[in-house]
Amino acid sequence: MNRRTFCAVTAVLSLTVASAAGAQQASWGPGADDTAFATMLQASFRNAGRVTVERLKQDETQAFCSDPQLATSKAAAKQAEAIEAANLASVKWPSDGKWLGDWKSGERIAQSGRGLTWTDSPTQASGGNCYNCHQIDAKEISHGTIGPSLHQYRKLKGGTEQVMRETWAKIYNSKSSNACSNMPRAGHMGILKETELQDIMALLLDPESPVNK
Amino acid sequence: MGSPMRIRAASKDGVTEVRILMNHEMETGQRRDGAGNVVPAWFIQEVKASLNGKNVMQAQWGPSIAKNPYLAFKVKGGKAGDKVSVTWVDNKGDSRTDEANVT
Amino acid sequence: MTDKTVGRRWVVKRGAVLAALAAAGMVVPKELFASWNKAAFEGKTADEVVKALGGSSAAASGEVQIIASDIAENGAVVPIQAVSRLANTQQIAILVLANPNVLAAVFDVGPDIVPDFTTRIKMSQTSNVIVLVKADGKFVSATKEIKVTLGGCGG
Amino acid sequence: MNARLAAALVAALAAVAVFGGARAQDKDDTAKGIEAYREALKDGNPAELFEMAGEELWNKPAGPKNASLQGCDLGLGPGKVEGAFAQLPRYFADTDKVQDVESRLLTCMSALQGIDTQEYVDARFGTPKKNDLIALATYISGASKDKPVAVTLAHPKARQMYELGKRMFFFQAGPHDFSCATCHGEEGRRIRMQDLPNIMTKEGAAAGWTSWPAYRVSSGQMWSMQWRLNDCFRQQRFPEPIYASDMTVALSMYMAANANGSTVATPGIKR
Repeated sequence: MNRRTFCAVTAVLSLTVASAAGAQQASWGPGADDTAFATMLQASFRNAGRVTVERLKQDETQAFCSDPQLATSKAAAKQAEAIEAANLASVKWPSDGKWLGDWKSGERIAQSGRGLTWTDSPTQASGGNCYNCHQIDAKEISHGTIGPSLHQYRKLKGGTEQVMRETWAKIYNSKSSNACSNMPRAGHMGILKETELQDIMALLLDPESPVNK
Repeated sequence: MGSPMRIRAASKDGVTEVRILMNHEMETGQRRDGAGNVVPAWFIQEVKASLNGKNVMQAQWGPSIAKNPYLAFKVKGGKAGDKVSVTWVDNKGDSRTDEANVT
Repeated sequence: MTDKTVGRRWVVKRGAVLAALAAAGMVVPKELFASWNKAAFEGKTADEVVKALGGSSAAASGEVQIIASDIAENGAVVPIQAVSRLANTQQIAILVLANPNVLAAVFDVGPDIVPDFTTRIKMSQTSNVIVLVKADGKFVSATKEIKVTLGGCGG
Repeated sequence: MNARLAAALVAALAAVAVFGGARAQDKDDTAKGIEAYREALKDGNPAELFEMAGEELWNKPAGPKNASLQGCDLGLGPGKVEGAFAQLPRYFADTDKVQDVESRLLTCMSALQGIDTQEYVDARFGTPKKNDLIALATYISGASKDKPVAVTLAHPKARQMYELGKRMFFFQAGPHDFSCATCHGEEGRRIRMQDLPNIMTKEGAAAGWTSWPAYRVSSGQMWSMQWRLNDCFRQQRFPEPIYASDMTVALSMYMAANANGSTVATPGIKR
């Protein structure tokens, strides 16, 4: 890690300390062993491919959620709400006003778990990683269970404007409704482009998609 | 020049079960490398086994046998101390022979 | 792992000279290759393979057994056990219909061999797998579909 | 496979007979099919080939000093291999560091054989130098098979490694916001068909810790825990962990201590 990143990481860590506001008096964990932890991080990662140690620099959401004790505490409920509000404010709505793209393309994106690793080429399109965690089209038996099943999504949720808006917000920035959701922020972090988000939306919400058959 | 095989041979109720692990890439000839070039086929074509010097088993393989091949087969007869010998030959003409005692 | 370590526990004999010459393209060790049935291994269908092995057709038989899991978590390694209960079994072959070349292996069954082989094959996709048995000069078979799934993060 | 696979198949058929309902049966068939597949793989693990190679490397003189690794102290005294892996990572007084099997091997190669180990650290996984290290680790781990995991946090530096590893386990970063805990912090979750052990529990930590090094059938490669962690971080979209770095040892210590009392099952075989 270069010096600048190291400083950035340390800065984020001290922010966490401040927000914990003395609640952490144990000799280990965030606030107590920050120096040792930052030293370890600095000495343990290297740049590879297009991925640099800059990625160790956390944003406020990541720093908050990296302390599960804090993140799930009553004392931090207000902070969690603020993080959700900030993430919701970051959501960019579809520029052409269309919620739904092409579900067939959405299925391909949902199947792909590629992109943004140090072994991926710069031209490698990022996948949505969706099937890694969710059941979607029931035909795909190889699906993960970290997230809920999305099979029959429209049939169960309906296709109202409200549902479209909530689903878009969830995919664009999952932390807009759940500060420490396990789901990546596909739009906010630039993992998927706007048209790709519309295609994923169609996979879930187009009546013609196999998900809703 | 292949690397050693792992051979186990165990006799039970008048039948000797021979289990072999071989060290081989088993390239299909269908795969492309990072630069997009076809990786040439390279695979074991023939496997022979003998018990105390007598040929008992012969197999022909294509490239769709899995990498680092595993083969188990059963020979009538055989007792503790008998000698099992296994030889493979690949499509480049390389070969390898290893032996093990029946237990 | 290193290529050139020689196991202490293993008595090693190598056709080293022959292999070196063969690798240099100077000699084709014909005696070693004599039995490899090129036509059978280039067969694109079960029929082509049966013909190349000297038969004409292969009816299904309950005396032939193919033991394998219904699903393979990875097509690169699929365990298969091929068993024949027919008297005078002469040959057992394993075929994967969806592979570019369908024949994976042929085992000759001599008088000392119990016709029961276990090995691991590659499958490019979900496919019917056939165990083909030649007994008393006639070919019979058993078929089983094995599903190949995608594992891991897909990246 | 033989008896094992046959038994698994019978179990699968019995299960199908018991459960009614099309959906439940579909799910059950998939799970049982995969279970039968995994059972069938266990018989004849190509990892044995790597154990053999590792033993040769351990005993063979190499390096500028033309010495073998037979005098290497893996924690139980020079040359004692049996049972050593079950107690790693551990604190070593001679280096004043906590080390796992792979970082300790680097120490021994440097001290006993006079080898410049930086090349081994920098070498990519899947290349000869890394393959040698992994074959050695496979051999050493195999010599602890069936022994109970017994790592100690008695030394303050061992305790510190555990706590730093625990903190690392929850550390989120990168474009996907992933930490180890994203996938390995809950019970009964899967990525695709792959079961994810919950490393925070003894059972989960044991499932993760005690089966590496393992032969990966998907790649036909032998993977050590260092390679396993490296690829976890790759898929987490993190920068690349440095081989045998403190962070990797810390995470290993977190897993191993959580798995204390479980049984070493290496070398394993995995998808």
